[in-house]
Amino acid sequence: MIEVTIDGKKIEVEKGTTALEAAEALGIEIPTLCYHPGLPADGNCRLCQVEVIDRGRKSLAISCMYPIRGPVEIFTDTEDVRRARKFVIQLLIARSPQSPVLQKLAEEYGVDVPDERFVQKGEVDLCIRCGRCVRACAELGNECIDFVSRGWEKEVNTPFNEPSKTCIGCGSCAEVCPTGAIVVTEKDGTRTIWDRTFRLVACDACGTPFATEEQLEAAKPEFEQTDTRVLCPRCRKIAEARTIVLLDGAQGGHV
Amino acid sequence: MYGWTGTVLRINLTEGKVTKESLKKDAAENYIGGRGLGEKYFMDEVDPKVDALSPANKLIFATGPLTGTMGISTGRYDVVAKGPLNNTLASSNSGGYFGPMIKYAGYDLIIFEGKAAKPVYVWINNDHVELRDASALWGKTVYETDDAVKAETDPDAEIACIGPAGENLVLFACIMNDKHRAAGRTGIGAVMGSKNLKAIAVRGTGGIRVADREGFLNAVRAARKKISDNPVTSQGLPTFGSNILVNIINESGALPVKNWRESYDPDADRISGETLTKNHLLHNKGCASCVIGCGRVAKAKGRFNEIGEGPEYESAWCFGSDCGIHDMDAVLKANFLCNELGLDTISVGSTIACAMELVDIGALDPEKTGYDLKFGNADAMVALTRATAYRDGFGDEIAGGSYRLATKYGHPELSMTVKKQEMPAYDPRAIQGIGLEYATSNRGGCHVRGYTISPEILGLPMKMDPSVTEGKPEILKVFQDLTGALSASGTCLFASFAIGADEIAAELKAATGIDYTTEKVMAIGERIYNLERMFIVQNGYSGKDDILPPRLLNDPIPAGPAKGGVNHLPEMLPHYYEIRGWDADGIPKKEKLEELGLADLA
Amino acid sequence: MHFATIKDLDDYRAGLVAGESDIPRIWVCAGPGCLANGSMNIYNAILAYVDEKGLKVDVDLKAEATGCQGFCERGPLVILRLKKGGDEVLYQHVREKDVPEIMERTVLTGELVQRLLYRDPAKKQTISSPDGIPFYSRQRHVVLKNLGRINPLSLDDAILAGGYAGLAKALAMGPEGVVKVVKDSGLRGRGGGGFPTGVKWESAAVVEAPQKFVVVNGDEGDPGAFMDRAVMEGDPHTMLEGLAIGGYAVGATRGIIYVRNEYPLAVEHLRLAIEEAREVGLLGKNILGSGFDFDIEIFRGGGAFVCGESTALMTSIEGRAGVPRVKYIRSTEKGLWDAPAVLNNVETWANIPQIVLKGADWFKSMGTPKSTGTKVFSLVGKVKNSGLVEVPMGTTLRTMIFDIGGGVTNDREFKAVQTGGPSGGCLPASELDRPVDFDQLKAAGSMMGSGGMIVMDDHTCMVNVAQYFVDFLVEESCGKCTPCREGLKAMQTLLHGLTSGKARARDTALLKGIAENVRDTALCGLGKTAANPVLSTMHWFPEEYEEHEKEGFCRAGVCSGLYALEVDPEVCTGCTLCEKVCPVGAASGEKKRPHLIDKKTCITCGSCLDACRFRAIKVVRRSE
Amino acid sequence: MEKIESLLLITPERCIGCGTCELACSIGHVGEFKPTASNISVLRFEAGVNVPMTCLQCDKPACVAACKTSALHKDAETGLVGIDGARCIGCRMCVMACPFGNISYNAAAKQTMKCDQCGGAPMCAEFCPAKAIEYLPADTANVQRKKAFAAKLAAGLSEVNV
Repeated sequence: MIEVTIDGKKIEVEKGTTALEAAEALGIEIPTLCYHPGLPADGNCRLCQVEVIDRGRKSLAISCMYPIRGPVEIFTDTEDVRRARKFVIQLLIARSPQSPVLQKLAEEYGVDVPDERFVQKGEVDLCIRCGRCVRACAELGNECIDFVSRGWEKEVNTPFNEPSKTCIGCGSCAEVCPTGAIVVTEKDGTRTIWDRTFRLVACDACGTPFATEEQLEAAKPEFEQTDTRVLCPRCRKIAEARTIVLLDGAQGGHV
Repeated sequence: MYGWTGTVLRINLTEGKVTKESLKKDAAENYIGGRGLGEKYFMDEVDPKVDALSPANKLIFATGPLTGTMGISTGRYDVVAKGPLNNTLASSNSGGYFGPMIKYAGYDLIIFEGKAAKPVYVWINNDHVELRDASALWGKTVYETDDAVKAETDPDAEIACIGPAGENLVLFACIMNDKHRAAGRTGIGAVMGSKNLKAIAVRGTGGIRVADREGFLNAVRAARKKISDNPVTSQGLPTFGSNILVNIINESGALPVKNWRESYDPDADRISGETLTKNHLLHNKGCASCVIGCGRVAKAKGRFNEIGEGPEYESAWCFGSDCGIHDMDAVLKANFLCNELGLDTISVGSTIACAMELVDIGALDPEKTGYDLKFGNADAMVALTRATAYRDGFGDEIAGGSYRLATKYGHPELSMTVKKQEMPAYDPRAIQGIGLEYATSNRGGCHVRGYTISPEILGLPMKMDPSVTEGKPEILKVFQDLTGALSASGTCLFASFAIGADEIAAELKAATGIDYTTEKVMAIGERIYNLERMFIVQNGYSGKDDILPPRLLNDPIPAGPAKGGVNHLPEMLPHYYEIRGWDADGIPKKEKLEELGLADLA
Repeated sequence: MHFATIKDLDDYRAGLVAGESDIPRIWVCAGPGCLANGSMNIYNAILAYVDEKGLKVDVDLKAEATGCQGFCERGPLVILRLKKGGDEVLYQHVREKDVPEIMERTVLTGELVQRLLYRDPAKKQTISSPDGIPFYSRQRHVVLKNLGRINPLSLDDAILAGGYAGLAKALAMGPEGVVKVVKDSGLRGRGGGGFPTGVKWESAAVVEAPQKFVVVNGDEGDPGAFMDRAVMEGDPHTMLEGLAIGGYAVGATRGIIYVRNEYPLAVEHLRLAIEEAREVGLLGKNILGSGFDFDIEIFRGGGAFVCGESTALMTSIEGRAGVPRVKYIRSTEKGLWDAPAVLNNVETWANIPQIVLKGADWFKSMGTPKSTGTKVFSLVGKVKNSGLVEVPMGTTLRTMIFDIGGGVTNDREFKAVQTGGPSGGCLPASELDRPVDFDQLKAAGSMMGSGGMIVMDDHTCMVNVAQYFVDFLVEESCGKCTPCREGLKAMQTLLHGLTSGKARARDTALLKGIAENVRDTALCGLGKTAANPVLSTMHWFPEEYEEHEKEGFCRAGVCSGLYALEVDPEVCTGCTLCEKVCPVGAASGEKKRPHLIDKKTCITCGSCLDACRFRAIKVVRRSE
Repeated sequence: MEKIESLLLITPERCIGCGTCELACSIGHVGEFKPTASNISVLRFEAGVNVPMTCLQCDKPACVAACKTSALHKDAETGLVGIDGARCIGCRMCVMACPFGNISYNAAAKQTMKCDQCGGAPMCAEFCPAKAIEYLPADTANVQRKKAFAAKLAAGLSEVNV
């Protein structure tokens, strides 16, 4: 265990704990965008900067990835930290001025309206290229989306901008997106994401469309139900409860 | 808002228009919800003299701030409308899961106005509200309607609907919800039918916030302790249901038999809760958030062979002893039919009993009825119950209730009603206080406005001698006021066997964040009661109508434990008026109304 | 042939030395510059001449195509040595048709072809020996010692030149001994970071891991830089040897060379060299009987500039898009596939064999105390002798540009030199006497980088230069982190505003703020240094920014529309050249009379400015 | 399951279908009375039979196997299948995988929801008026009861070790 000081508060952490984790443990909030605890950290948005003093040397560090390996001192709200965060917010909001998440951060950090010369013109682009979607998809083993192009042109898309063949339509990409840039629509028993429309499998019991065929296929290795019908979670619950009811000799109609 | 959702849903059936409006906060604070708030809205919006079956009448589904919470048995809601049976302000209370679902969908009140051009049902899916064609549902039973509407909307929706009885404007038709739960009495099912509104389907996925979560949970914990310490709520009702009363009331000599000719039934045990539990009960059942579980899922055996819910004590009595019947299967079947067709069991059973007496005394020719209406004929009773809902043959005459029936055949004194509504199963000749309740109840013969049976028979919260009149006006007022507040909050009346205004106030305070006290809650109950009184006063009711059938005042009980008893209403009524602050004609005095903030009704 | 022991190798080398005959040798430069100018044709012509004339019978001769000989400005280059130990002759600007004359006169009769010799501009006399040419004489070749002197495809040539002797010595020293000598030598990473190589090795050596890697960064991406390419193409074995020594020192059994795909010749030469080394047992199992197993594979990169960044390079090797990653944990702990990896650039690895062989003190005898040894630069831009240059650390910019480089092209005024590639900085004339080493360049706001050195004359706009590099970096940024992706774009917007006269008040200050923030917050080395061109030009040439911002004036006459041109009648000779090159007919005048430029017609394309040999055309403010 | 101190036991025969457990669960977890946010559901059947269904804390949980981000894990100490909500990426594979439908995903709150036994004081058990849900010491008799209940459910399944 290593004792570190964050904003003057002491905490003992295990070696390798990130500055962000240690701060969170102390209840100190650090803003993040690209960081997601369930995904490998990537450190690309640069918002979660903190100041680290390691053996007298002061530097800015990305708290989501900075591993505590010695008794360092960390400050989460110095002038340099605020300047760095402000800069990042300034850049991001120029790209996505319509993003409520960024607007909120901008307000919090006192970021002015960006110079209109830097503001992206044309269509609304809420994507901040943080890659949480890409990492989530990769984590699921699907790897249907990735960054294409580089630099300013960089964006997330499916290979060749065509509907992905490996996508299972689970929507994790949209779920983890911090700015709501990824749109999933459900309509008439279909789900559309990344230009691919999935037919939703209807529950054999209640008829509610509830999942894509690909999602169910992906989950298959984990269980096999003797009830050969494809059931939505709610009807699975009913079916399982019914087995008890039937075993107990009562009638099985669900109210 | 906490407790309340803060939104009122208004549906104009004539125009097919749906609007949402903010709940009037003052009204909510002063009338709480349910019966109280629904009546306040009704009184503010509707001319009391309205024809109950005209489009100008309104139908208000009203929940309380505790409805849908984990308060003590808070799965209740009320339906408020002017009742066609007797032109009183009907506030019919029901349980099940429908009321809470209205809250989860985001509404405190649903107000129906006007009349749809053709049969419709309403689909309320959270924010989304639509009127749908119900032509195909018209004529269907409650069970069929419930299934069909769920299939068309959402299997997790809760349904309130009318059966054929409501469609056919039977004057004591109920609104049924969850198939087996009835908002009964005074004919609000007919009001719904008159509006061409077949059903209401609600699906709500929202939640109810409370102001003080820990305070609320602690209030619930304290109240639950009282429930579990009380033998009625912790043992009697869960084990035997309300039908536990058959034997208790019979042993008190207060079980009306054969249209109240007698008050003791030697064979009563055959229709008792004990018998039901032993031979017919499949499972007991609770409404939403119920801590008691008095509901009965039971099976009618033999020739009926059907599973359904019930009977409550009143139903067992009216289809049983009151008709001279001791066939539990028939009682169950008649009860199931009432659920399925949307009828009020007390009124239909009592009216059939009245018809049987009319036949018995020769005033009514049984040939003309098409039924062998002898006391004790179970099959005739069952068949006539069904026919009533469809106004089929003689059923059409039953459908108007016993007052109209008995009057038609020249013997109005044989209608065991107060203000044209059939009285429930406690003989006031044996139990004085309940007589005062029947006589003064603002919606006519009714036991659930001030259930004095609790002290007079069950000894809760203290034992009172049923045969004396002393103290009865006082206790009745307390019970009437408490019941008003209880219903307004969304709490089940049965909880009041164990808890009172203290507990309701504590739950309301924690739920709403408003500083409700015992006194404030009781004052609200009184306000509600006086509001209702002013409604019927404006409909021409007065002290002369606070009366019991002459049989109860004049004919001593012929046999049984309470042999010789008559009700001494005249001894109690003036004192009751006095403590109510009403004048000698039973009309609230101006000062009382002012005190209660009802000056505008004076 | 298989070297089972160190002695086998030594014996073989001794045999080669003994067998070296006294025949004339010809080295034809096949470096990139000379190749482009047809050096292979020259080489083939020599071989054909020998065949045709039957010289092989009369005169035994060895002609070889070699790696870059460095003096690219004068290519194609051919070096001849008529007998063992004899003087060398350098012929410059050789063309194919010169071959018969060279063969007949020089090879057969020993006569010099005067017109092909280097002519000293100062002394106006020819110099035949390469050692006598200032371009070479001021250099010190350590890394480049074999370049131009051996056939890169010949293992024998390499062994003869001492190849693999360092490896043999290292294997006898033991890993700790090797780490020690490298550490003691003070060698610092030649890729640009300048991190002490021995320290890096040591940190990898102490890590316990089932698998470690040594990696060569051969992803030379700076515009105009070709040092690493020259070494890989011209002397592959030295680098392989260095890598094997490194592997031995840190305990790695696998070496990976990451070469950008644009270097097919380097890949080919390395591939052949690896095969040959493997064949004779200098790679593979139990090298020279030491028990050390080591092999090398080549990984061809996609050519993204960012892949020169160490973490991006490793990500790329792992088979993913070459994007940098945050490295709070050193690569020597968790680098490639989470295994410890020592990554050094080509030049660093190429230094190793000699350090092992000659010792730390020898290496420290060159350079400055904190930057030991030599450094290879590719000297390009407006410099007379552009080419590959290796000098001891601490050599001044002036020496490199004026002594070795021969000064500014056309003798125009020196304005700045950009060191360190796109992420480096521009230094002005006042910095010319600054000794060049890691720390000195950093102190001046620039950096060593991998050794790019671009000389600029007075007809260079520093704002435009910054814009050029930022444009390049906007293109090459991987786009991963916000500051680099979005910040560079913002900087680009402002720079284009400045160079097109659309700047607003305080834009320079705004640009500076963004640049500093990008420097402080970007994720990788590329991003952190991306602002350097802007910051260094702003530091040394603030007046140019000010003029661009406030006056819309470009004093260098580069930014179109931001200046006017005038002819200085005192200087103009009336040569009419300006009139000839002007595309719009704005320049006119009588022959041998001062010309005039009509400012209204002039589109400030700058053609006349470049064309005028007398510097008679002046850049002036548009208002003047 | 050797270290586990108490068990959540369900006796469907006793359930009166009041749904108090759902309300207790939701007030405990989301601070509102909101059955749709509850981790326990009462399934009501004809003839008055009700079955409260909640996570069985399986020994070999399918949901954990399906979770790619380790947001779900089987706690050896408590025997519970726990959620680290922050790690959840909303893929819903656990929802697809649970054979009992006992784990759900709240898209609005971006949260996977399942029973956590309220950290050792399950509110559903505290407030169940019918003792259909109990939280009792993990003695032999109660372990048997839990196994019997699980076995009934398992009758509808194969390859799931509950």
